[in-house]
Amino acid sequence: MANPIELLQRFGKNFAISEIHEQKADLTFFKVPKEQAVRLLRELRDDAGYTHLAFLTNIDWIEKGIFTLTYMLHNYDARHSLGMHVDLERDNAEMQSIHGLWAQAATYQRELREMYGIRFPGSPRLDEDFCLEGWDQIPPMRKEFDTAAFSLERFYSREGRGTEDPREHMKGLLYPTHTDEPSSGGQ
Amino acid sequence: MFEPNPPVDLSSGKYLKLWQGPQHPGITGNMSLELTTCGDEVVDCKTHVGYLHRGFEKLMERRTFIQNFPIVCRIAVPEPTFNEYLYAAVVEELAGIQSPERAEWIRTLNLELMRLASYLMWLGGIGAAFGQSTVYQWTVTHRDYILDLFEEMTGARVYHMYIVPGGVRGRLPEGFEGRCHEVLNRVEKLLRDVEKVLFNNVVFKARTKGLGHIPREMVDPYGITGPNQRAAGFARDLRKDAPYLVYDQLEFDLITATESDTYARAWVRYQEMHQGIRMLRQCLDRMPKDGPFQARMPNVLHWQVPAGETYAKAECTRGEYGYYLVTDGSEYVRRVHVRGPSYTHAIALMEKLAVGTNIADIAGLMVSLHTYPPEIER
Amino acid sequence: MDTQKYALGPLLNEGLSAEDRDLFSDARPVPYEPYPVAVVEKFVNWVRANSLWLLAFGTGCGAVELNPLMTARFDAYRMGVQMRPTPRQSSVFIIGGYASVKTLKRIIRSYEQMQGPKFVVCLGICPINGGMYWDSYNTVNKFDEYLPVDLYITGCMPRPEVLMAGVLELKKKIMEGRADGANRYVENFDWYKANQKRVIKDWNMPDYNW
Amino acid sequence: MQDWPVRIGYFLINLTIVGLYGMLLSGIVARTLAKVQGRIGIPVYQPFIDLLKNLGKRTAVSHGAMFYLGPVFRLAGGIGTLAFVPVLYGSEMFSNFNSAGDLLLAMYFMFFGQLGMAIGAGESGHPFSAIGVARGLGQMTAYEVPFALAIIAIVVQYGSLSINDIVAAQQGGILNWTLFTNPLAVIAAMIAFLGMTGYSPFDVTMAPNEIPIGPPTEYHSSYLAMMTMNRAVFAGAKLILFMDLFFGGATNLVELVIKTWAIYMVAVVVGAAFPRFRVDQSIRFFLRYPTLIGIAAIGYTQAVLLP
Repeated sequence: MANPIELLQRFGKNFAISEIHEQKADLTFFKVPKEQAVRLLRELRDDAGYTHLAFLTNIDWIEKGIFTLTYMLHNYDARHSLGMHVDLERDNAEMQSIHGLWAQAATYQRELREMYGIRFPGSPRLDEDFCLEGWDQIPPMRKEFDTAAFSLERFYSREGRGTEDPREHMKGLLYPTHTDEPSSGGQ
Repeated sequence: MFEPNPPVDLSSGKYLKLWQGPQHPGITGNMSLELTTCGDEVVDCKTHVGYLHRGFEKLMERRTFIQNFPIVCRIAVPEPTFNEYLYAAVVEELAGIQSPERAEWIRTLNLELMRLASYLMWLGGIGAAFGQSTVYQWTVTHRDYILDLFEEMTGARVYHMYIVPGGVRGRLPEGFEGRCHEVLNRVEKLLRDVEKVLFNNVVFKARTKGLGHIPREMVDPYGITGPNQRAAGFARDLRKDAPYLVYDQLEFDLITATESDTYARAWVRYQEMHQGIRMLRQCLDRMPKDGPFQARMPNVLHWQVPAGETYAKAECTRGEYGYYLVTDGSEYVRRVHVRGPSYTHAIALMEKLAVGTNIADIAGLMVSLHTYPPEIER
Repeated sequence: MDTQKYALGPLLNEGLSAEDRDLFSDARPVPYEPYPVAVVEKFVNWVRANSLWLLAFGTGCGAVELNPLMTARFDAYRMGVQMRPTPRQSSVFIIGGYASVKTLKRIIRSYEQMQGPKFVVCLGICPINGGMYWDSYNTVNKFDEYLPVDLYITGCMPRPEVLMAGVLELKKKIMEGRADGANRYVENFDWYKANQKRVIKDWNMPDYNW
Repeated sequence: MQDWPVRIGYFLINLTIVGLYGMLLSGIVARTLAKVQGRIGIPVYQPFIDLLKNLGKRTAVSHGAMFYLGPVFRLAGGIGTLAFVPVLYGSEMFSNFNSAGDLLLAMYFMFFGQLGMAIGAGESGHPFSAIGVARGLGQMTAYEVPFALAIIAIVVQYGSLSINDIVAAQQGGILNWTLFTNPLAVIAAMIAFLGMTGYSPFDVTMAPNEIPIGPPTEYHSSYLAMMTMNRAVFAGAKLILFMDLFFGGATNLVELVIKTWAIYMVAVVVGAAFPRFRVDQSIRFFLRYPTLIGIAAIGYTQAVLLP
């Protein structure tokens, strides 16, 4: 079995593969453009032995204005996983469906449609409710949706509930005389 | 690949729409199956989930790394420790923390005990689904003895919050090994009884053999993992293929079967329980008795994990359980995705397998896939 | 009892489509009237307290501790507790922890299908004040805004021993005639309905589900 | 014979005794099953409390007249069965309305209750009820075959359709019981009995994990209580019928209790140890070996016992 880096370089002749990053011995991440993604997935599955789709998920980079889809593939023979990133525009995000390649992908796409509002045209039962029912807000997993504020507004808490910030609490407890200084983490 | 079930004309009067769940004792957890039946035969099945959706991934994004640790275990009730371990594993990997060897052994012990408890519950479930409630009573009671061990070890029966990033929360109590051996002997005796009552039973065989057959070529396109996959003849187990913790130092056999029906899946799980007991005994005997059980951690109240992303997975009772963590260098998680094996088993696979079975077999089929809804909807 | 309160007119069932509307009853629920003879009522309450049939609906993670409760280790059968698979026959509804909005809808339907006198027991800390999920967008925080609760059993996860203590406490309450949640529901019907409809946005079921 | 009011009075006493005994028996059985499962189980008087609780429960549901009549028919079936089964042999008081053809009447009533139940449960409109009814009737038709064959065999053997005559013929020693004179018929009938009691492996009608709990899904409060009462009376009547036909009847109440309890335990022990058949499997099961055994019993009676 070819080294995954070599494999990606071989595929790089036909695909614009970038940002190859070896996280650990059995996990490599890379990025492809949106248009080539499904074609590459098909080739990885059929030619390179990456037959198992572990999951499909999305990362919301709100400050960059993009969604990054992550397709996690696994090759059982090489015991190696590939994480494929695909960047989408955050507004009106749309992506080709891969339910023809893996059956469970249809469910992941339903979830992404509901949680982020990403469209996957052609995916079966895409617009049916998945987890939520009668949801009337923006898709809840998007970063701009504030779940705590929404919860307090709709399901308001019982009177008398106090919230304590652990950081402030511990600071008061351990260093009663300490004054804040701009330090980042560490001891 | 996705192949939709053939469409049915509900107005023809030939079909009956039937909801199994969420208020139905034959369903695993809180989910529902929307069955279309023709006589006793199921012609279409749709899984509905989301009754347990709490938005974990969203909640974790607004909590610090250490604040996440007590909530991750609540994602899956029957096996909370796998969540704890995997969360700890991804955070440790990105933060560059190495948990000490003794903690690794204790984690393995914890995970294997959990696996045994979960399998015992499952064994009762499959008995109950096929009308053998005696087995259900026996196994759930024996699961309780394991929960007692957990209580001793971690202080809690169900949600342990024991495996923290950096190690475990405490050492094993005094005399724990002896009591653990005792419980293992008891469970082993129970398993022998269950084999006689359930697996050798002619009625059980008649019900389960040939039910819910998963063809070999369906395994990868449907993302089937775990015992469901091993029952179809694939010798794949993350504990062997990508050993995590101390599994590379433990001796155990990979159990496979070829029939790939409900009976084969039950048998594979039953055999794995014996392997689990074998591993637990090795753990107890070979575990380092002293040494640190927690790595030196940064101040968790100001804990910033460097930017990065990783995916860790472990073999839970149902298959590949994974955590995908993305960090951006702040004190908060950027994105965490929980990959539960039931995701595909309960939806894509179940909708396929249910077609053509008898209504009476739906509950048993569902249990035989060992699905659990909270890890689907989180 | 104040009869004026219930003469508020029929239920509108606005969530249903026009053709479905006449399939469902539009009558308002009526409160449970105790037997006129006090001794009879007392005896009946004793009987009710000693025959608690739980609805087998695991609405949340608390349901996992119902398994040990009903098996040999704790064996709640000894106290007259049984699991019944259908709401028609059960008298106790155990809310097993957090209730997501989607489940809340099913809980309301199941609860209204139960025949009175009926009791609601909440397990865990989540139905009291949201618990771990106080900031979740999909779980309700105060369960008693939506259904009347007779007994809370707190903890996360409440142990089977606590559940057993809760059962005994519920028995005591029933015997003393204090477990009147179902009547509170009927008397404040409009308030409960308004609360339910405030969180359940796609209300597509009858207003009272006999 | 005596005049009718007295006989009816005696029958009511019988009904009460058998009903109470049946209720008690269900408590004992639940405790026995609990022991097998390693539990303590319900108190033996729990069925009475449950019955009273159900009677005191309120109802607000209407599914039409047949829904209400279902439990009535069912109870009528149970009482009817008991009416033609002599409880104690040789006792004026416990002989009920037995007459020349009472065996046929008793068998008819055993069917009748199920049919009434089927109509009532079908009326409730719950799909699980309908499925349960279909399964129940299918399974009943199947287990009636070996049962009817066994009955034919002993009717041929004793040359009478009167239960009293059949019991009379078995008196005078344990070896005169049908169990020993015609074992094939008893085996066929006892297998059918497993189906009748509705324990595993033949509890597909009520299978709680598949169709929660089948025909009575919609029944509640006093209707459910009526069905519980019927279960008690019917179980008692069936046990007494089996005892009369195959195990030599009883001449006093102690013997009755011991024998019926022992017969019931057969079903309970099998029920504790077996998972449940699917309905097609159970029909196939009943129509295979038990039916063959039943036919063999008739042949055996004709060829061996009669000449």
